[in-house]
Order: sequence, then structure tokens, then C-alpha cells
Amino acid sequence: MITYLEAIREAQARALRDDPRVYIYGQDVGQFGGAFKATKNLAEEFPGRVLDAPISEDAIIGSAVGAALEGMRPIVEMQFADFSTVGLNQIVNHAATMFWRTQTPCPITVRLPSGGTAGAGPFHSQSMEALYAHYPGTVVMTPATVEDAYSMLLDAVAIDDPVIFCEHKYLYYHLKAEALPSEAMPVGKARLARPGRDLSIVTYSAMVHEALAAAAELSAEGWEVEVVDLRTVKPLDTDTILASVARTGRLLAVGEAFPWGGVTAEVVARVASEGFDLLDAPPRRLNSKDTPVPYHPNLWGTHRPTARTIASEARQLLRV
Amino acid sequence: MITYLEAIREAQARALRDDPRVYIYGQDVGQFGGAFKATKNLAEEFPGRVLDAPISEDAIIGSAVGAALEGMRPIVEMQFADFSTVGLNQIVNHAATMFWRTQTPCPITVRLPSGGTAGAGPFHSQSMEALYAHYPGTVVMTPATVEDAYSMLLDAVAIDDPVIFCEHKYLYYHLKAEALPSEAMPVGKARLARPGRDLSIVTYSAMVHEALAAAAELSAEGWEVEVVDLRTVKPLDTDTILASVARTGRLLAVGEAFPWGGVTAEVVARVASEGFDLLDAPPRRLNSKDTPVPYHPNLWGTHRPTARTIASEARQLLRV
Amino acid sequence: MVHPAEADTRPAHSPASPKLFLETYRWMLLARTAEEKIANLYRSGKIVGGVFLGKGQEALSASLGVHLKPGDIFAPLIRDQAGRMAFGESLLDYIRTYMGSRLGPMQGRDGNIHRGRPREGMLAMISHLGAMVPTVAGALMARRFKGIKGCVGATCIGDGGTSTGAFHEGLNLAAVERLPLVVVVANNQYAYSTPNSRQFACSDLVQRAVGYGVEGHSVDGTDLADCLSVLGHAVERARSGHGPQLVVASLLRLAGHGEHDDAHYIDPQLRKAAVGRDCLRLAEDEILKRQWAAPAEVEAWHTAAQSQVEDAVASTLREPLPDPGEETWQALSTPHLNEG
Amino acid sequence: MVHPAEADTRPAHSPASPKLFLETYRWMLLARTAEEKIANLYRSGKIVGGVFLGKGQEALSASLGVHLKPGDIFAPLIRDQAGRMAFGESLLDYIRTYMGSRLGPMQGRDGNIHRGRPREGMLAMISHLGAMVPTVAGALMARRFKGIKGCVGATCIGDGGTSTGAFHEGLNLAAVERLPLVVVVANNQYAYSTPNSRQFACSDLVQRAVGYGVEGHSVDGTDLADCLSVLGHAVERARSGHGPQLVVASLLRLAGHGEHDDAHYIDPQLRKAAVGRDCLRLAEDEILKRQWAAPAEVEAWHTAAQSQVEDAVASTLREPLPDPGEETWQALSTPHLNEG
Ligand SMILES: Cc1ncc(C[n+]2csc(CCOP(=O)(O)OP(=O)(O)O)c2C)c(N)n1
Ligand SMILES: Cc1ncc(C[n+]2csc(CCOP(=O)(O)OP(=O)(O)O)c2C)c(N)n1
Ligand SMILES: [Mg+2]
Ligand SMILES: [Mg+2]
Repeated sequence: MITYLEAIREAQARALRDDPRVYIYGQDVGQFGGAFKATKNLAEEFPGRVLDAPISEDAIIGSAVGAALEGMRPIVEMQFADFSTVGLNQIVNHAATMFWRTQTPCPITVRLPSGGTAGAGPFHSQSMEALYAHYPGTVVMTPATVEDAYSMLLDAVAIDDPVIFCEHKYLYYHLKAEALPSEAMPVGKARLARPGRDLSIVTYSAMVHEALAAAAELSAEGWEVEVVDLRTVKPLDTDTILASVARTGRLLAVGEAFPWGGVTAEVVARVASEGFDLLDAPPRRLNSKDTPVPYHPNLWGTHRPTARTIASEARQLLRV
Repeated sequence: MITYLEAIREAQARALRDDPRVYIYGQDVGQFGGAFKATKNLAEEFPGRVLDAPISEDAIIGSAVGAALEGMRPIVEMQFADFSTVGLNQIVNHAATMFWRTQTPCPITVRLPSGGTAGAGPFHSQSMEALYAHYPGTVVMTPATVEDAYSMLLDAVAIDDPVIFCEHKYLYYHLKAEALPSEAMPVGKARLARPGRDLSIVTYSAMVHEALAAAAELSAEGWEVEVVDLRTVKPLDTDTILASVARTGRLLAVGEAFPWGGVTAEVVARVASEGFDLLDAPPRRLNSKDTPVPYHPNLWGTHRPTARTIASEARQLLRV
Repeated sequence: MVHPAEADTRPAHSPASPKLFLETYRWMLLARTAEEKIANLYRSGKIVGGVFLGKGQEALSASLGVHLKPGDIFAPLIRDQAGRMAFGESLLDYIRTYMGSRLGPMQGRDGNIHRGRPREGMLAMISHLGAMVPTVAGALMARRFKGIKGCVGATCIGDGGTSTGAFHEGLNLAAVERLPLVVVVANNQYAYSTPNSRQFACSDLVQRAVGYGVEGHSVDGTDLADCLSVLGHAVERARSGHGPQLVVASLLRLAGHGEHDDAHYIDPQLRKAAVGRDCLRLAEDEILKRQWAAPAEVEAWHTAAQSQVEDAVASTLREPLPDPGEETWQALSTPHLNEG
Repeated sequence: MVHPAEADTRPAHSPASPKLFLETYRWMLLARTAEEKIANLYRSGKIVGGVFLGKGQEALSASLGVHLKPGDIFAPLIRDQAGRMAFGESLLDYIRTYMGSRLGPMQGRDGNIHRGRPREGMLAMISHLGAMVPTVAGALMARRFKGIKGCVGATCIGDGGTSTGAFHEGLNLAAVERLPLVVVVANNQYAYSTPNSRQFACSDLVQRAVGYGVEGHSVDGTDLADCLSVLGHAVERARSGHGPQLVVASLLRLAGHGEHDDAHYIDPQLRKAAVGRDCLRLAEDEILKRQWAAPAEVEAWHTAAQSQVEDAVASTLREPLPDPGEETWQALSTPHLNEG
């Protein structure tokens, strides 16, 4: 059995092994193996290619941009996604504008340990995909499975453009698979995580599993709920979303991020404009509440969507 | 006649005059009066209360947070909205979380000279409202008129919460009014900029004027297009938007910002979920293109929505 | 040791009085005792989230706290339990926040070290390192605007935190404004697992003072007497109008980065070196050696601290936990501007 | 003047040869001539957007440029026209970018000073000050990974830019990695309208070097001989493995912040002081005084520069402007991952 976290480690090991242009840079990623052990033993296996960085997110990303221009393929680990606010400028204004401005690709991968876990609080729980997806010039990945964590990280390193890789901390240990995948879906394609006919839940990252649990619950009630795992939120696979809504006529977009804007707004807006006639009922959204992510599990459990709240939202939508 | 820019200056003068807790901090805002002259003569009129800051956006905002905690009402000017990426962390993670975490209000006003002008290029043209609105804990204002520039800035200073004040550089000199307003709409309420019955264009900031021009053009063709000026994009006045769509049955959301996520996605998503049955046709969005804002006017004119492209989008929607 | 940025600092500073030494020692002791209790609770699964200790850094932190006065501003960081208490944070605030009590200052919305009471001059740190430096500077600008004189603002940071842009921008801004800001750098040789050699390249962080045009001070963070005297001096310099003060302490973190961490990466040589001595033990030895208190008295202080902590934990255990149904879920203080 | 961070810098550095002096002078002259032309075009409304000149800073900038070699990396800033040319940027790249020609390196997508050819080691600055410092550091890390030795990376920044977090983080990172990075600070006394006194509080920015553990150098930015010798030395130190070099030049911007700005805020005393001298004029005087060239020859160089510039402008005027219909509107290099 291999965990989501181990898959991320393995993908990095393979990238380092297969491509001499790859190196890893971030706080405590070296000897220590990273705050979450996503780079465990990599410093020993690949001497000189897995380097501890100072507490300087802006400079970490800035240096990766420079190295990418010189033909390297840096993988940068932010210790928590939340700290990438301090490196955001180099991502959105430098890495993401590079190709368009200079026709020079900027292949950096920024790993963001994302999302909430119990007791992590406002500054170690954020889901920042919307910020990076809003700016032109990045690919934003949000893997929900062990297989995708592995193969999409390899894709991220291979792509000639800046990739924001939002890996979910809740899935690190909770999610296990039998083995690493030998093949993968193309980048930018969403996945049908569960087929259905009554309602489409479109979601990504950890919420895929909450949605699947909700679908299982609803299936006991006789509803067949389809779950679409977006995999990348930019580009967004509108075709797959529309095909699903064409089958079900009902859309519930679910995300763990804050409610204003973001993935669920984009999904609903696209379906409303491009697939209006497919909808048999008003589309719905379920996001976190509009406050910082609470520390205490009692609050956190209510702040983010869960299988229970997704199921209840779905039930209401199914009744329309 | 008073310009949009002068209105901003006057609002600051009045805030300084009426409230000893107000001070202004930002690069070149002192003797020099600011890069755009929005603080012209204020340093002389209010000695010691209009201070030049070092090139340190993070520290500028951070210091405003500290001063707000001590009961001051700082107005901070970013030289261009685009540079606020470097101060974003202090806005979204410090100012915006303060009240919820500590029950202590954090009344700072961050002025962001926003939006595109000819020849300004990728780093002096951005519209960043979506980034700040996505995070809980801020009010995001996007005034479109001289009157609103004045009264909303006074509101911003008066509100006990962090306000991101997105003032549009294109309107600075282009927009003039007879006089400063003596009364104003409440914060958080959208305005009917032009009544109509065939289609609602929901927009904000400089795009209000492009939309009005488009509406005028369409009126010559016999269409009555309603234009809603959002005024604040967070909170978003869903009621007014829905009331408009209830009248017209057709929605076109227009924004100058990048296409993924953002205000137009939020507007369309809300109308689709809360006003689905009001819609007689699929809602549409018009945003900038998904590249950095181009420098050359030939490109810039195509990158952002204009009266022409809005009118053409509206025509298509009216024909459905 | 004083490194004048320009010229005019005072030649020397006076040793702390036995009274102050003992008072500070007792804050150190209370902090250590409370932290050990929280660490125990953590090990028995009673704390959700991380636990971060200031073990080994109490002399430095408490010495800062005792030199601050009511009306001063303090933005402590991760390892400032002792300084918080010395400045006036209640033991209950500490226990309640770690245990998630709804009655704590953070009401379960935030936890562990992320707590404060801004209205009482005790700022609530955000995690992003360096962020509190400009914030305290701004609070001091506010005091100046309001015409309040003689106050000081202090904040703490680690060797790792000095690499942040926020630290640089904040200290520079404070220097330009010549604010009464004291920035205390606890150089505990590591930032999480990262040693100084991967964090900065100067031979001593105090060398940065001159580049900011502020006064710099070095201090032995394991030695309470030195901490009291240097911090006392630095706070006094700030208070008397000599602008920002940068204090750099040498010490070692005598715990993991958090209680999940066994700190195996710490160089054993450092543990054995002077920098690795336990400041609390040293202070206690000093007290006994100088006969400022009898062994039984010291023992009684330990017991008193212990029961104070046990009482606080016991009463907190009876308190309600946060209830999502009673939570306002409102991020803005202006009620009608909240969405959803 | 050399400020060793630790100990082992070389005692002195050799004066520039007449040949190098003349070569550098001619780059200065070409830059000045080209900038005057662009300023004229701006005044007659032929340039869209801002125009930013390096007038008064040519000696410093060109001295850096001539000491860089093909294969080195250069991230110039706002006022580095002379250094760009000396490093190898073509006059046409300059003119085309300012005039928005579709054939320029930025194709009208970006303009004025925001240009470069990263594949040729000439990075294209973004506006956010400080951002290029870590970027060049990263490019040098790449060189090290690839086993390339003997190269140098250089970047320029203003007095104001030193207040950014990016500058601090980038220089510190470079110091930790001991990269061959040269950071040239042009202290032209103002950041836009903001004087040094509102920007930093140290008496000289070169004092920051020791705090980063890098070698620091002061230079008179108005004096070409000094610039050549100090920059030559600093570049050589970086190239030969002595880690990052911080060069701080004193000079004055002899133009507005941009051509829209009359720079009325500049202290008249500074204009009259040594720092306000025109480096180009001084260099020319020196050439004539030392008889390294005859007046007629210098005159001919002026004429040559003039016609070179006129030719470039004339040919650029015949070039196509950007056409939105032919623009790809794709921000990603991977075609199928672009949206919309
Ligand atoms: C901007 C930022 N980046 C990363 C982190 C994650 N982080 C938390 S503590 C820590 C190490 C801090 O080291 P130091 O400043 O030396 O303090 P110490 O823990 O040694 O007391 C890191 C990297 C953070 N909190 N903020
Ligand atoms: C992070 C950031 N904030 C603000 C600006 C706006 N800005 C452009 S140039 C400038 C002044 C720069 O001064 P200095 O660094 O001394 O360079 P100089 O213009 O004097 O050459 C400012 C504030 C910017 N480019 N980047
Ligand atoms: Mg440390
Ligand atoms: Mg300058």
C-alpha cells in the first residue's frame, strides 16, 4: 500500500532520477525530508539536488524562476500553501508572465501543501488554487487520488509552464492505493470518479472523497449521483463537466476554499453560460464558510463541506 | 468640475480634517502628492499626517494593521494595485483575520490604483479585486463614478473593517462631475446606472462606462439595456442584481479582470443558483483575455472589454 | 556587548538586582511548568494541533517581558511563553487557548501560540514569520500620532525569521521612523531542522544592526543575568528615544520544533556546548549559589507553579468547547457587510 | 573602497586601461544619445507609456556591462541603458521596444525598460523592485547544477529598491549559497521623490554587506575611472569564487523619475555637489585632458552615435505595430493547456 504522501515522494524521486534538470528547493526539504516527509531520503539519494532554503518564500520562487530560465526544472516546496502568499508575487507576476512576455518557458513546479486538517487553524489550512488560477500563465493542479498525486506531479515537472501543485494535507496519510499507476490521464482532463444519472457533483482534491461518501449515502436512498473530479482547476475541463450535466441535468459544485469566487463560481458560471439548457434545476455551490479556517475541530468540521452537508445539499437539489 | 482623482483627494482631505485618527502612508504621498497626485497638498495641509513610506509594501500594510489596532484609521496608498501582491499577505492573513480571531476591529483602507490605461503594460494595469474578495474579512470597493469615489472613500475610512479601495486609473482624469455629492447610497448596495428591460449588464468600475456606451449604442437599435454598477464587489449586492435580472431576463456580467474566477464568475454563479428561473437565456460573461495585460495600445484595446465588444456580446444574447 | 550603529550608546549597563532576578526566574519557572503540562497533555492526545515550547529560551523571553511595562506593546512569537507571562498574559489564556476552551481569548477560532489581546498591547501573532515586525512598528507610529511618549514596542523572532522580507522591511521602516522598537532575535541555531549555515552567511546576526542604522546588542541567552542586563539596557535605550534596538541572543532550543519533533538533527556538540545549557537550571544554580533563596524556598516555588498550572488545567477542563451553532461565522465587525 | 565582510579581499585594484575607458565611454555616449532621442520622441507624443532615463548613471551601468562576458547573466533595472548595451543588447531591441514594434523582443506585449532576452543571459525585469535579485541568484544556482564555472550574474537596483523584502531575501539566499552574484546599488539619493532620509537610516548602504556576509564596495558613480576599477574588481571577486558582491554607488539621477517628471523635489545643493556631476561630461573631460583622444575624434563619436540612433529609429518607424488579430493570446507555452 502506498499513501498519497508517499506517491508525492516517489514522483519526486523518479523525476530526480529521470531528469538531471530537476532539483528540489524548500525549507527543511533536505536531510530532514520536509515538514511532512514528502522528500524523505531524497537528499541522500540525490546528493546536492535537494536543498534546504532559508525562510524566504519570495526568494525561493524567484530563484526557481531564474533556474528555470537556465533550463532547470525546479520543484519548490512551500512548507504550507498558506505561506505562499509571501511568494505569490514571483509566481503570478514573474513565472506566469514569462512565456508571454519573452517566449521563454518557465517550467517551475510549486508544491503547495493545502487544505484543512483538524487543529491546523487559519494559517495552516488554506486552499489557494483560486488565487493562482485567476492569473493567466499557470497550470493549477489539485490531485484527489494517490495515482493522480503521482502522475500529475510527474506531469507538472514535465510541463514547460509554471505549475501550482495543490496537494491536500488531509489526504497525505488518509489515502492509500495498491500501487503506483503505470499510465495516467492527460493533463487538463477531468475524471468521472463515480458515474450517476440524477445529479453531478463537480469537485476536486479532498472534497472528491467527501462527495463520494455523500454519493454512497444517497445511493442507499435510491439516487445515482455522479462525481466529477476536476484534477486540474486551470485549465478547467468544461467539456467533461458539461457532458456530466448533460447526463444528470443537475449540478452541485463543491469546494473547500472560501466562498467568494474560486472554483465553484467558475464551474457554475461556465455551466450556466455554456450548458444552460442542460440544467433541469438551478445549479448549487457548496464552499467553506466565509471566515478564516477555524482551529478547533468542532468549528472546523462545520466550516468546510463534509459528506453530510454535501448529501444534504444534494438532497435539496434532487427534490427541485 | 471635479475629476474622479480630485474626488479621491478631497475625500482624503475631509477624512483628515474630520477625524484625527486618520493618516496617510505610502510611497511619495507626502510633499510630492503621490504618483497620481491623489494626495496633492495634503502633506502641507495636514503636517505630520501624510508620510512617505519606503518601498516596502509588506511593511506599509503591516504597519497600518498595527496602527489600526491602536485606534488609528490609516489610509494606505499602493503606488499601483499591481504592487500590492507584495503586501497581500498582510492584507489577507493579518488585517482580514484580525476581527474574527481577536474581536478587535482593523479599520485600514488600502487604496489600489487599478485597471488598465494605454501603454501601462503587464505590471501597471491589474485589477486585483478578485484576490482580496476571495479571502474572508475584507470589504472590496470598486467605485465607478466621481460621486462614489468620494463618498465610498469616506465610507471606507469610517468602516471598522479592512477596505480594499480599487480606484480606476483610467477614470482619474477622464471622469468629471459637477460637484461632490452631499449624500450617498449605503455601502454594499449596487446602483442602477441605467434602467432597461431587455438585458442586464452587471459590471463595476471603469467597465460601467463602457457598458453605458454599449447601452446607448444598443438603444439606437431599439434595445433597452439595464446597467447595474456593483459599487462594492464584496459584499456583492445579490438582491439588486436579481431584481434587475427579474426585469430583463437576460444577464451579461462584464469585468476588466482576468477571466478565470473573479467578479463575473461570482455574479453569474449567484444568479444561476439564486435566480435561475428569472433567466430567459443563458447568462454570459465578458472579461479580459487570459494573458497578462499588454503594453501596446493595439493589443490592450483588444485585451479588455470595450463598448464595442460589450455591445456585440449583448446583441448575441438579445438574439437568443 | 553593545554594537553601536552610530556612536552614542551608553558604555555599560548595570547588573540586575536580586529581586528582579528572582522575579524573572519565577516567570521562567511558571512558563516551563505550564509548557511541560501542555506537552504532557499533548502526549496523551488531549491537545488538537501542534504544541510549541520555549524550553531553553525562557531567560531571554522573560527578561524582555519584565522590562516591558503596562502600556507597552508586545508581539511575542513561538517560544515566548515566559515573556508573555512576565508581560501580563494570564496562565488561563495560555491553557484555554491550547485546550480550545470557548472562554479563551481566541474562542477556539485560533489556537496554541496564535493568541493575544491586542487591546491590552499583547498582539496575536499570525504564523507568517516576520509579519509582526512592521505591525509593532505601526502600533508605535500610532502612539506617536496620539502623542503618547515613553512607551516601547517589542517583538521576538528566530534566526530563521530574519530571512523573511517582512523582517527586513519592518525593521528598516522602524529605523526610518526612529521608533522605540525592540526586536529580539533568538538565535537558537536552527529554524526547524535548518541550521544557521543554511540560513545566513554573516558570522553574527547582530552585524545586521549597523546596516539598518539601529543599535545592536548581543546576549548570552542561557544566562539570565546577562539577559536581564542586556534586555533592560535595550528596552531603556528604545524608551529613551534612541530608536530601534536589535538584540541577538545565542541559545539552543531544548525541545523539538514542536512536540511532534524529536529534534534528532541538532548537532550533539551544540547540546554539550555552552549554548546548550539550560537557562532555568543555570538561574536556579545561581540563586542557590548566591543564596538569594534557600533550596526549600525554590522547591516551594516549583510546587506553587505546579499547582497553579494544575488548577488552571482542571478548571479549563470544565469549560465549554466551541459550539458551531453559537459561532457567529462573521469575519467582519460590521454585521451587515458580512456575506452568507 | 572595499569593505571586507570577513577578511580576505585583495588589498587594491588596478586602474582601468585607456582602451577600456574609451570603450566604456562610447557605450555611455551611445546610451545617452539613444535616451535623448527616445525622450524627444516622447515629448512629441510618439511613445506610448512611460520613458525612463539613466542619465547620470551611465558610468556605473556601463562599467558593469563591460566587465560582464558572454555567458554571464545580467538583470538590468530601470536606468541601465548603458550597461545593457555594453553587455550586448542591440540598439534595435531598445528602440523597437519603446516604439512598440512588433519585431522587438517583447512584440508590443511589454514595453520600455521591461525587456530582455533570457536565453541570451539578459533577463527581462518585472516592475516589482527587488524581484530580479533572487532570480539571478537562481540562474546562478542553475549554472552550478550544470557544472558551469567562471560565470557571474549581475543585477542593479536603486536606493529605494533596497527596502524591498525581495532584495533582502534574494541577497541573503545568494550569500548562503555563496553564488557569484554582483548586486549594484545605484544610490541616486531618491526613489522617485523620496529622499534617502525617508528610505533608510544607516549612514551608508554599503554597511549592509557585512550583515549578509558578503563583500561590500563603495564607488563614486560619477567617476568612470572609479566605476571601472571598482566594478571590475567586484565582478572579478565574484567570478573567482568569493561569493556575492554588494556595490554601492553614489550619484544623482540627472533626469526625472520618468520623462513625465520634472524632478523639482531634488535638493539644489545635491545638484551642485560632487554627486550631481555628469559622469559623461566628466569622462569626456578626462579623455581630452589625458589626450586619449583628440577633440575631433570625440566629436566624431558623438556624430556616429547620433546617426546610429537616427538610423535605428528610422528603420523601426517602418516596422509593423502589433496586430491583435495576429496575437496568439496564449499565456502558456503548452498550447493545449491554454484556456479561451
Ligand atoms: C513565512 C513563513 N514561512 C514558513 C513558515 C513555517 N515555519 C514555522 S516555524 C519555522 C522555523 C522558524 O525558525 P526560527 O525563526 O529560527 O524560529 P525557532 O522555531 O527556531 O524558534 C518555519 C519554517 C512560517 N511560519 N512562515
Ligand atoms: C515593489 C514595488 N513598489 C513600488 C514600485 C513603484 N516604483 C517604481 S520605481 C520606484 C522608485 C524606485 O527608486 P529607486 O529604487 O531608488 O530607483 P531609481 O528610480 O532612483 O533609479 C517606485 C516606488 C515598484 N516598481 N515596485
Ligand atoms: Mg531558530
Ligand atoms: Mg533611487
